[in-house]
Amino acid sequence: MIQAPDLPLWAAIIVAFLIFSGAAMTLIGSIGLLRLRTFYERVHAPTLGTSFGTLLICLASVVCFSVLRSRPSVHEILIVVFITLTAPVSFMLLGRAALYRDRIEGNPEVPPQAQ
Amino acid sequence: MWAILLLPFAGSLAAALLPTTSRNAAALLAGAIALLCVGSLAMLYPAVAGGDAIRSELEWMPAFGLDLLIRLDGLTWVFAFLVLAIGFLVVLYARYYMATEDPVPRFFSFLLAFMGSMLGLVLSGNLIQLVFFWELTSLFSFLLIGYWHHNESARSGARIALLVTAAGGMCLLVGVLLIGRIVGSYDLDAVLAAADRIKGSALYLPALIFILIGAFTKSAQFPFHFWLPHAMGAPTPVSAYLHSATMVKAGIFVLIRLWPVLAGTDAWYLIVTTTGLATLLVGAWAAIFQQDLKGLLAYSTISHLGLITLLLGLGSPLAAVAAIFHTLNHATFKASLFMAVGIVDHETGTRDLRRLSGLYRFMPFTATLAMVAAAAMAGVPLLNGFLSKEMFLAEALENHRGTIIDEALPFIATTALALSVLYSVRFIHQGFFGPAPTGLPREPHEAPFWMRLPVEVLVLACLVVGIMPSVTIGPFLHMAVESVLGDATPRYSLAIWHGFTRPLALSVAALIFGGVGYAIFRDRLNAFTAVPLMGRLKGRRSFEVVLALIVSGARRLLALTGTGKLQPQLRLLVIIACLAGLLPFLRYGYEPGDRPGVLVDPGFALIWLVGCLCAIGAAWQAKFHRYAALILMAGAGLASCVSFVWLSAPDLALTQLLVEGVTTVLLLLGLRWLPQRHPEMLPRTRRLSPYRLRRGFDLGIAIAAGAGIALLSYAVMTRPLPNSIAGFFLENAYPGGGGKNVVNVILVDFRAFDTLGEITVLATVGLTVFSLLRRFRPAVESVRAPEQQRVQNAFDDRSEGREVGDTRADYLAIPRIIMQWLSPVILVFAVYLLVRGHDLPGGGFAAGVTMTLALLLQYMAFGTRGVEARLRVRPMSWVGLGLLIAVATGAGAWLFGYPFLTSAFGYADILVIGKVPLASALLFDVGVFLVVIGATALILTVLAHQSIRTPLTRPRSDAEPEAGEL
Amino acid sequence: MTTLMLALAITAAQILLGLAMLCTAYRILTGPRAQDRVLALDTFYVNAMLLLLTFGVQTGRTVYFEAALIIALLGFVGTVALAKFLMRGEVIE
Amino acid sequence: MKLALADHLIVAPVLLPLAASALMLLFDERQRKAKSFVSLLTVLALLAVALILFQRVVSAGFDGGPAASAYHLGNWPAPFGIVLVVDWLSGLMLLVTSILAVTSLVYSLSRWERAGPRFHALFLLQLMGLNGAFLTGDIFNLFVFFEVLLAASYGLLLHGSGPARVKAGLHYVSINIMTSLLFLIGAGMIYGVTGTLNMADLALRIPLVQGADLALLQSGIAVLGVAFLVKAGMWPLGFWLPATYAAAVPPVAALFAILSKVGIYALMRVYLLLFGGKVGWTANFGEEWLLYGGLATMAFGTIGLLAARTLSRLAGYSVIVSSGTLLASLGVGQGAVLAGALFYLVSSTLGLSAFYLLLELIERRDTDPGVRAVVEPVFEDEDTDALEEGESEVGVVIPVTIAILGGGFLFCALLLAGMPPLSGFVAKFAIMHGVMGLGRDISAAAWTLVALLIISGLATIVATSRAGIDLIWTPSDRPQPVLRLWEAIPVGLLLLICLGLMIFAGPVMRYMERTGRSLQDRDGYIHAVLPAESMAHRESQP
Amino acid sequence: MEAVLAIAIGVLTASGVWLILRPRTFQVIIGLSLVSYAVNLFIYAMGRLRVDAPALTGAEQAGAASLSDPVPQALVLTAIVISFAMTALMLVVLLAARGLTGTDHVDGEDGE
Amino acid sequence: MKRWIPYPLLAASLLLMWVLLTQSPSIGQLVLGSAVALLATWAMTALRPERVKIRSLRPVMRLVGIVIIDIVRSNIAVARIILLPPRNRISDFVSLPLDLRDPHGLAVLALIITATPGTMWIHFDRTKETLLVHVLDLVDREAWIELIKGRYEALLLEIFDQ
Ligand code: NA
Ligand code: NA
Repeated sequence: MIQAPDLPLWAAIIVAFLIFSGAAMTLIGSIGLLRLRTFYERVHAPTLGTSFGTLLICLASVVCFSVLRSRPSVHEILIVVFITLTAPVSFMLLGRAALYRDRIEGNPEVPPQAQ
Repeated sequence: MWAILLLPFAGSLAAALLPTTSRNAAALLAGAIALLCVGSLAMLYPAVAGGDAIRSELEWMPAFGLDLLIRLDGLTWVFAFLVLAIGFLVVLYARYYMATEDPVPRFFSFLLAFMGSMLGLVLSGNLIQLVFFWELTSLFSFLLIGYWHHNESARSGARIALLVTAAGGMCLLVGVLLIGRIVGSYDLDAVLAAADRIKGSALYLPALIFILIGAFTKSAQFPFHFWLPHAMGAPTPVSAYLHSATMVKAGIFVLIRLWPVLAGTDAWYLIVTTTGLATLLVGAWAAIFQQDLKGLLAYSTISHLGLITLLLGLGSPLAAVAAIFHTLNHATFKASLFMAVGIVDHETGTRDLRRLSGLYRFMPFTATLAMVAAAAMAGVPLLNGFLSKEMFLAEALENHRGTIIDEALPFIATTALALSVLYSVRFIHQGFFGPAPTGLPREPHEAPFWMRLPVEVLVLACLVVGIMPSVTIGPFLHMAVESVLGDATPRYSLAIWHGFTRPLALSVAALIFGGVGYAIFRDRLNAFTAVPLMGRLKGRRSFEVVLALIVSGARRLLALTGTGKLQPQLRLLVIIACLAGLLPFLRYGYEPGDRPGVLVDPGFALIWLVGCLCAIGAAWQAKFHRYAALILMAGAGLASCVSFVWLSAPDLALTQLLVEGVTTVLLLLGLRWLPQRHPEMLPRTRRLSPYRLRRGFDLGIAIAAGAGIALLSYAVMTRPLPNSIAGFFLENAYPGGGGKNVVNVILVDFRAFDTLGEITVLATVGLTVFSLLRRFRPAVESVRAPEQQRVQNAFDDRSEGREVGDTRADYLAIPRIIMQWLSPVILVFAVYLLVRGHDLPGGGFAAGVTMTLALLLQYMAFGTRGVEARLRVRPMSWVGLGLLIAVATGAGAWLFGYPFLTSAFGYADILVIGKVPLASALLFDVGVFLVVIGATALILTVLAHQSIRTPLTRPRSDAEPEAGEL
Repeated sequence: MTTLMLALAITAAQILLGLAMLCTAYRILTGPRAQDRVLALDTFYVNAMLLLLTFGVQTGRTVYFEAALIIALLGFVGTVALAKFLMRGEVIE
Repeated sequence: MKLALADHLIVAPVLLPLAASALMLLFDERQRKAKSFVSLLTVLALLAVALILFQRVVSAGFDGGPAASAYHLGNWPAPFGIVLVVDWLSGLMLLVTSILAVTSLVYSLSRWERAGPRFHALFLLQLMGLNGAFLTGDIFNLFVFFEVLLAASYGLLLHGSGPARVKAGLHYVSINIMTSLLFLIGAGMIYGVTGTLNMADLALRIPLVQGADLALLQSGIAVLGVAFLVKAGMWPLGFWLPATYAAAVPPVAALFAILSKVGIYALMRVYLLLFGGKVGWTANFGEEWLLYGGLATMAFGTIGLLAARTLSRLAGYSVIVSSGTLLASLGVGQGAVLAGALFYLVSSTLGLSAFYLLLELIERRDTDPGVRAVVEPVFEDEDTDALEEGESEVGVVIPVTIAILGGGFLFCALLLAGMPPLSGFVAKFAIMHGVMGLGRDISAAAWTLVALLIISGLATIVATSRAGIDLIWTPSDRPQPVLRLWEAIPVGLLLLICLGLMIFAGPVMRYMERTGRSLQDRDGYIHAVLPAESMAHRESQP
Repeated sequence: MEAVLAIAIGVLTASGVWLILRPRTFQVIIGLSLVSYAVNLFIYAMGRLRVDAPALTGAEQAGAASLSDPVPQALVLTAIVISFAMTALMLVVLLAARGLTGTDHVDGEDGE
Repeated sequence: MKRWIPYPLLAASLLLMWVLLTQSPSIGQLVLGSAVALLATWAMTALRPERVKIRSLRPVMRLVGIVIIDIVRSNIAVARIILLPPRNRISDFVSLPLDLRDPHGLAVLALIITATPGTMWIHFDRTKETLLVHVLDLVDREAWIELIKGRYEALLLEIFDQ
């Protein structure tokens, strides 16, 4: 399906740019998931998607729908807010769990627990 | 007439209700009923004697040509009379025979029921009805034979009799059904009138065979004879009744009854004659070697039944007359003999011929009676047995079909009769003459008068009939014969003396041979413990061996054709489903349709590339890496969520996304109770080839199933849409249902009943989970706290300044704040989904799951105790309330006279706010919402609660010191 | 022309996101550790959410928005549970 | 269309148990007395409703009027909305269900309801599922009610817990989930090809399907058929059945006696409705599969009967035999067999139910204390609702306990074996009469059916006589079983009904015949469901 | 699109069926879930595929024929709920079985 | 007031969320949204969250600004790290003592650190009051400590009451 909403050129350019760069940023984050060596490095990568990727694509959506409906459409902001609130929770919990698992296995790369 | 039939059953019921000690009352009841019936039967005699059959009909199953029909004609009358009269005598006899402590009401109850069944059998004017009563006689004879069920012999004898005769009864049913099919009616009159049609039918032979099997089993014909001797475990009155006038005569009765329509063909002749002949010989031969008096009588019964059968098989009217006559005679003398043996047994405590001797001096009356009856059995002149025997011999000398049987018959008959003489003489001589017996269990003496009376009556009958046949039995016999043979009734004479005829010569020869034979072999006969020639063919043993073989064979076959294991069952299910789906294509061929397809979106394709990888990965990992498999499964699930969005099904996507979350948590909750699996746990033997073969096979099935369903879906998707009901929904959702989201309107309005069922399923599963987990018994390894907690708690315990639980507290301290503040946000979102569902994607279900997720977050953040200290979590009530709201909303329509779930919607004009759309369907959705929260929360919290329960058996060892760094 | 340009950009973005998902799929499949899989799954969810947003822009409809919103707001529940399971051995204590 | 209050009665068999069980969820778990009371009241009301509906069918039907009446839920016209239909067949099934409900519930009250929590709610939900499945005229709604009844049956099967039940439950659940998925696939394909879900509408649309769509439709229907056959326990799809039924507590197993008949019902309903038209390819579709499958099932059940070591297994294989008999009777494709088969269905269901109730009473003497230990509380917070506690175990010891048990056992055995005097004989006769009575020749399959009927009856006698003699006649030092009056009464009631079926076989059979005819001549059903104009419209199509 | 979805359904089914035929309870439950996904998609597919045509109508009715078929969607929704319920049930039963029989083999006895 | 609207800020945010969700600021939706928001805040009280003790809201805007800038910068930095060929980059854990005690303040800090690419909140030990952070590109350990304490913690200490 090759289709797109009917937008004025300027808006189309903005939307296209935002959406593409957002996707690209996200892809970079996911590539990081592939390329980085340790778990603790990899855990940084997805934040590209949750921060910039989401922000850019949501902005694209805001522009697109605001132009389409000729009134401000900002509900996408909710997504940015929610993802900013929830993604860190996952990462924190996961990071700590990984730390525990590495410590219990005696992985030298992680700092030991102070008694 | 119906009274005659019903009285015994009523009496049986009454006797069953009597207290166990009331032997006199029971006997009196039974005797009175028998007498009453005899009396009524006698009153019907004049009507029957005219030669016509009396019919009395009661509608039962008219559609099946099956009405209850009593048909009383000459034969029936005579048989009924035998049943009732001998029945009365047996009752009288039994009253004195049965021990005082025996709870006889039950006995008389069975006896009466048996009498009723037998009467029903002979009085049946309808073949199906006849089979009905036939099976009842099998049943009650089973109960009677097994009356002393504390004896092993009675139990097994009863069971054998039941199995053989009931099996025969079922064959008889088939035969009768075939007759019914040929004739078009089960009415006996119709059947008797259709002799030619029956004999000419292609189904004649199967019908004949089935009916004969039935008759032969009941009448103990070779090779089905073996049940009869084993039925001797029954109380003697029962034997006297069953084996003289009733049970075994049922088969004979059917043969006689259907003689006009079945006899006279080659098949009949060959089968019936041969069987009768074999039975005659086998019975007589076995009888001479019996040491047990009842056994002797049993085999003699078999032999005489064979004689009757043989006569019937010959097919000539005269032979039929002889058969009928001998049936009557046999009933009298055999009943009296059994009773006499019963007296001997009763008074001496044994029936062993080798131990008995010289009883004449102790019980002269009984001895005399036995002698007369035995003489009748042996065919001594001036007794009734002699007359029918002469008729038999006369028939034996006739040429019927010119077969080898005809040629040999005189010799065989004489031999058999000689054997009969032999065992009769042996019985009398050995039992009543000779020296006084020694070492008997009881001191023998004469039986009481009332116990002898029945024997005396019967023996008197033998004598009277034997001396003055034409005056006494003549009219009755004629009546019976005429009712069977009708116009074909031959001329026969009941005179005692026909001059020096060939039959007489054979008769005399038989008497001499028998007597001489006894003189020669008497001592040697006593030495036998088994019947020579047939010894190896022990009926009961082989029967039981066959049964055991059948059972063990069945067990082996069951193991072969069935399975108790789950995998093979699922395998079969999948294979059969695949085949079922495939077969039509073998016939019609497979072709995709020509609907223009939708162009592939690269994003969609990539999503599914990932989804498929995840699915395959899940399949790969599920054995050892459950956790990984769970994640992979979630990945595949996400792919399908996204594709629902892509394919214009946002409602599905929302719902599935939410359910995904709950499912993940759910499975993780479960995973805690499943102990770890490691590849190392596998024994090496797993690499064996059958295992690999099975895996390969399963892989094949899986691929076939996948390919099959893929092809099916492709074929449907590429076809144009039929003119479906969807159009109606799309058109009427807004005008008729008040909602713009057609899917939701379908769910809460058009097909709200489905939704009601669906939430019921959810509620039910919640209940089930709740119930099951109340008695949850975790695996031994998982009763303790998980390893992580033990290690962390031990660390906290060790470390200075830390308390047990600090690690957990630290871990959750920050996330829990965010999770807590998110819960009102999620709540608002849930309400939003609920409210907008009717117009846009969302709805009660999605909202409910959203709420559950909010609740779950709190549980994860604060633990079960933490949450339940703050909130009253009562999911069971939410479920109940939700269901009630949904039902009440639906039922609200009744008030307006509309069917259940009829929705109402409108726009309420509320001040300031403006028009607000209100649909009753929204209320219904609120019910759904509540049930979903309740049920999902119920399931999850009940699972979660397992962790905080304290096992009774083992103290919770959280703080167990264990090596390990944190 | 404008539309085509935008359409191509959106499709390209979708392809990029699809490739991003492939990357996450690699991690989900291979791990090596459980935490890697969880992390990748979480990323998969975010990528899918973004894909849905691009789809919304592509079609000019907002009805797909809630699906994305659900991932944003509730997608982490699974991850939290998975992480907590790793750390504590049980999801709800 | 406005309705009178009495017209809503059709939906009552579904709503009544639902509302009652929902109400029970609001009760505290300890209010057992109240729950028993509500439950009993509901079940009795269900019986009353079933009787009224049955009476309506009878009175309307025998007067020559339309026996079937439809209830259009949500006031949406068929085929768009969901319809409930009471007709000859569903009226009968409702009645049988509610009879079993009453007897099983009464039986459970004396003891078994206490074997685990929430028995009554699950029991009522089971009834709701059954009634809904019998009433619905919509194929997907049938799925939903199948799920309701299955979900409840899972709960009831597991009621009392313990390894045997849980293991059987695991198998039962797995197989049924898989089966439900097949149901969905089948129903989905039927919709994909025909575009409708209403059974009456399907009956009109299916004969019109032509060409390449035919393979798809048949494929879907075949898959759906497999799902039904699993429920019916057809060989080789029914191995789960004996183990499952044997594991359930007696009143549950007694109610389950109707469960396997749901599969049969669905087959009768769907297949006869959709393919009873005898037009084109729909004539005799799938008949031979039913026939041969049924025969194989009978044979398998017979083998199982002979091989069974316990009474409960024996009963389980009797269920299999009964299913096989019904399937084969359906498959011989002769209308006259239908009446007999229906009679058999009722008779064997009641008989099996009685048997399940009875066998526990007989085997109760063998209660193994080890078995109970496993289901004893595991956690400290269990509330003490175990079987024995609190209530007095001393029942009314009827002096003739053994006599009653023996008599009951005997009658059950006779009923299952097809021997007189109870209705089993009539049922068997009616089937054989039908099989043999029609057609120019008796086909080999018909002969086989007759033979298997005979042999399975014999096997029943062999097996039950062995078991009965061992358990009742053979002297042993086992204690006298304790029989409570309220446990004996349901058994007696069921047997009495069977006796009644035999005595009033004439009128009963007349009903069955009308039922059979209505299943073949589908117009009554279709007319009741669909508006007249849509019928006319459809019929005018080529 | 049709082909992609068909393949997806096929792969999900194949993976699921393979797992269902495995002897460990957890494998079976994962398998059942995968097959449920497949069946949900399958039912959905029975209404044919449509991109960007959600079944939302309104006063300003679009041509009904151009919308995606809502019936299979409603059916799938019901099916999703039911299969969730069944997954929960299966899970609990398998836990109970694991506890009572001491193994996670589907037949309650160890050894393949 | 406090009794009816226990968390006015929360209620307001929820109402805003409702309006955003419904995308229609009509009176009807406002009323409905307010009702729902109130309901949600009441539900929140049932959960008994710890009190948020806010001293001043003035530094909030500055914090937001800093965070946005940092996020943009670190996004680019991390993207470069991922895309460019591997160099000698050290990524390691950094442990630092914190003065911030308020749980909500800590939560915000955690959000900031984690949401910013390149840094990752791992663990806060409340007994030792030290924070463990993982840094992707650890050039200068002290610089990072200074960044967190100086840039974020200081502002948060201003906002939240201790
Ligand atoms: Na909805
Ligand atoms: Na149970």
